[in-house]
Amino acid sequence: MDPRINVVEKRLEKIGKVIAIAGGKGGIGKSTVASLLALVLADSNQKVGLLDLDFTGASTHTILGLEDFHFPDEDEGIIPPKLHGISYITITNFTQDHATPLRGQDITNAILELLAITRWDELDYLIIDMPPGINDTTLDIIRLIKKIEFCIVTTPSKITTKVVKKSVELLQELNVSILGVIENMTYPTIHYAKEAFPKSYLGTIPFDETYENAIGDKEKLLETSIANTLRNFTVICDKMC
Amino acid sequence: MDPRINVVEKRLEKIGKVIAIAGGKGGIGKSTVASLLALVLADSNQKVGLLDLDFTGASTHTILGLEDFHFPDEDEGIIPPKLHGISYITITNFTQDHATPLRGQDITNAILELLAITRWDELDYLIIDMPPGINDTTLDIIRLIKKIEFCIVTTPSKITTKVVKKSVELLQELNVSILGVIENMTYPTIHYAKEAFPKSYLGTIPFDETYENAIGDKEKLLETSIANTLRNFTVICDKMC
Amino acid sequence: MHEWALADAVITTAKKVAKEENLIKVTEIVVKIGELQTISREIFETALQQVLKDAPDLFNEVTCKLEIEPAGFKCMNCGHEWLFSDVKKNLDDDETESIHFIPETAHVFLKCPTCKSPDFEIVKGRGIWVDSIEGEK
Amino acid sequence: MHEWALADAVITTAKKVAKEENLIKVTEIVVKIGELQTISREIFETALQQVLKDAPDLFNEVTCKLEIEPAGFKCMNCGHEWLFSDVKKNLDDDETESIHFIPETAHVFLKCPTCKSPDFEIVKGRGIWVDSIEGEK
Ligand SMILES: Nc1ncnc2c1ncn2[C@@H]1O[C@H](COP(=O)(O)OP(=O)(O)O)[C@@H](O)[C@H]1O
Ligand SMILES: Nc1ncnc2c1ncn2[C@@H]1O[C@H](COP(=O)(O)OP(=O)(O)O)[C@@H](O)[C@H]1O
Ligand SMILES: [Mg+2]
Ligand SMILES: [Mg+2]
Ligand SMILES: [Mg+2]
Ligand SMILES: [Mg+2]
Ligand code: NI
Ligand code: NI
Ligand SMILES: [Zn+2]
Ligand SMILES: [Zn+2]
Repeated sequence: MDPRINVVEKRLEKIGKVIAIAGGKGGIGKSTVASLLALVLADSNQKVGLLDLDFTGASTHTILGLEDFHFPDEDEGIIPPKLHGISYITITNFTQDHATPLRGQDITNAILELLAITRWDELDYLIIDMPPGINDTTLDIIRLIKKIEFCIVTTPSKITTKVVKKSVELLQELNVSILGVIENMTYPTIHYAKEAFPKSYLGTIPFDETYENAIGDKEKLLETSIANTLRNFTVICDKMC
Repeated sequence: MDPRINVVEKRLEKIGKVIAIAGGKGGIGKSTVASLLALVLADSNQKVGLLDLDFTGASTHTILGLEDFHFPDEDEGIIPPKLHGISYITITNFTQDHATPLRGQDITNAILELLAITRWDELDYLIIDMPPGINDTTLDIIRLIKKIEFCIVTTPSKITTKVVKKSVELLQELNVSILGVIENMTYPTIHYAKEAFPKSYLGTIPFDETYENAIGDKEKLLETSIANTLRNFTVICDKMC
Repeated sequence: MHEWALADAVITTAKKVAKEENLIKVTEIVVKIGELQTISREIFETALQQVLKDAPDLFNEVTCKLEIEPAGFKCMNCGHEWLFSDVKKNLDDDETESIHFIPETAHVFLKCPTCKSPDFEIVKGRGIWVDSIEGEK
Repeated sequence: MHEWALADAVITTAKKVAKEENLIKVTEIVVKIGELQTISREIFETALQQVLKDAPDLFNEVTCKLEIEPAGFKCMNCGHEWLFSDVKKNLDDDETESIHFIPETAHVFLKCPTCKSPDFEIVKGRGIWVDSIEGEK
């Protein structure tokens, strides 16, 4: 018997909302939304955790500007290190940001291990940055975290819309709670999400040319129009504002 | 014993070059480059195959405008249906483009099955569209197709550059042949690839605003600057021109 | 008929084993046919005979034993176990044909009868499997 | 010491089993400690005793048996099999510590000794595993 499965719910019991930032497609801004949402929440004095589950494509440490990788402190488990006020777990603290080639079964095991040993303690929000695809990570999160809610990201592209629509349909079939769909990197002229996801459409995040230069810098990130738009998505962050 | 493994090399023996379009990161243009490279090669009278191995994020059928999903013909295996002159295998022909939630082990099995039963026959190039990440698909392709060569796509973004760099380092450690690195969706001002990948940098593909409207339309796709740039990458397509 | 390609894989495997183990004669090949892939015993028998026509002499006296293995699933989400035979009547012809080509498409067309999850394991009876190869040295 | 969290998982699992099987007393828990995670028997024993202090009465007379399971790997690329004990001397302290927290980071720090691939299976001895739970009804 794998003892870890039985302790996952207990480790998350003091957390208000557990939100997976997903979409099924890569490069749509999941890590951007996850990181900036966590920053914006912390900046609004919410207790927020960030769990980066994109092990091979880990990006939140780059966005948030984590440069020194070190092991978390231990006390009846591991205590998430704080970064910009966020309780933050990324596999890069264990791999020193080396390439991490894992098969599905390894990913399942690593997720279970992290969920079993991490002591998040009390949080208003735990934000989970998801990898692209509908894969072991997606299936495990649905199976292991019964209170999970999905926030879906999409972009104004025919390719993205088709892929994201399929993921959303699957989540709906599985009765997984969907907080809403955000259309990211919109230009003034092209939009698809409002029509493709009429029931769950939340709004748009503009393409922000200043973002590239803000990456790694907390203050600049909080000034991007991405962060400012996220502050207004009260459907996701219902305790905010 | 799994009999399929022993027949993979035999099924690919009449193929000149087998090229995986990869990068480790999502949304960088892998499917775009794979589809347009296949189109450009077919348009230059090369015998070309396209194998879409991004099962949950399949996109090449959208780009190439495949609308009717039907089973391939059978003759001592399956015969890849032709689309715009390309011998084309996509899982959407089997799933009717439904959501395809597969764990790593299922992906391995589906890849093995496709490689064991598909009769590509004689080809100059087989282009493989890879999913994001360093995962079961990547590891299986390296393990099963000894003559595989990787063409790496990246974008002018700090996040992408870090992730892609890690994949490239892993491939190099594994002595997998890398044809080169293409920087896609470049703007006139930002570039990282030339510096990040000094030895294997091939060139840039500009961000093309006409692409979104060309998706699904062969003639328009062939007129994009993406297609025109790919025509000039003779390192990849050494028999072309 | 795409079964030929799988039969070819079986004989190619037997050739490899014969070489590795220095067999001068292959006498018996036992093949499991997973129920999920709905490959008929007759069709696969025919395919094997076709492939064997072009096989080297060491296969002249081989007997191929085919055994159908029932397919079974276990849900990763709720732990429920069930058999393919209980649910296959719910599949239409196209869905069965998809699974015939690529058994993993079962995750697209089948769900756990208890919790409706597509996240199940194919515990047994997936597809073609070589159980044993016997011969003389 | 993060072992407490894993010990807590073991006792939580025993509680669950006791409830499901209507045990009034848990008498024995056998835990396998996978060598790969380099958890010391003494530390895990201490962690279990700490967790048991707050456990309900049905654990009053429980004995916890800890068995170290050697870790072994099999290469997916070339088929080579090897033991962790043969290669662990090549790891530095930080690498061992990473694997201590998340055994899958072995794929970052270890390679197949034959073909240098990181694509290997952890066949046995990964981490903490509950082998059996015994009690009285
Ligand atoms: N609103 C935005 N404005 C400008 N660039 C963005 C925006 N959102 C994402 N990006 C860029 O798009 C790329 C993909 O974003 P990322 O958050 O890594 O997506 P994912 O996690 O879905 O792969 C990155 O290069 C990032 O810098
Ligand atoms: N050169 C380009 N010009 C304009 N848009 C592009 C270009 N390359 C890719 N895109 C767009 O970027 C997104 C990601 O491309 P895609 O080929 O699906 O990437 P991947 O296969 O790596 O996920 C799509 O919306 C696509 O339309
Ligand atoms: Mg990401
Ligand atoms: Mg793609
Ligand atoms: Mg049908
Ligand atoms: Mg070190
Ligand atoms: Ni058939
Ligand atoms: Ni420890
Ligand atoms: Zn179920
Ligand atoms: Zn090896």
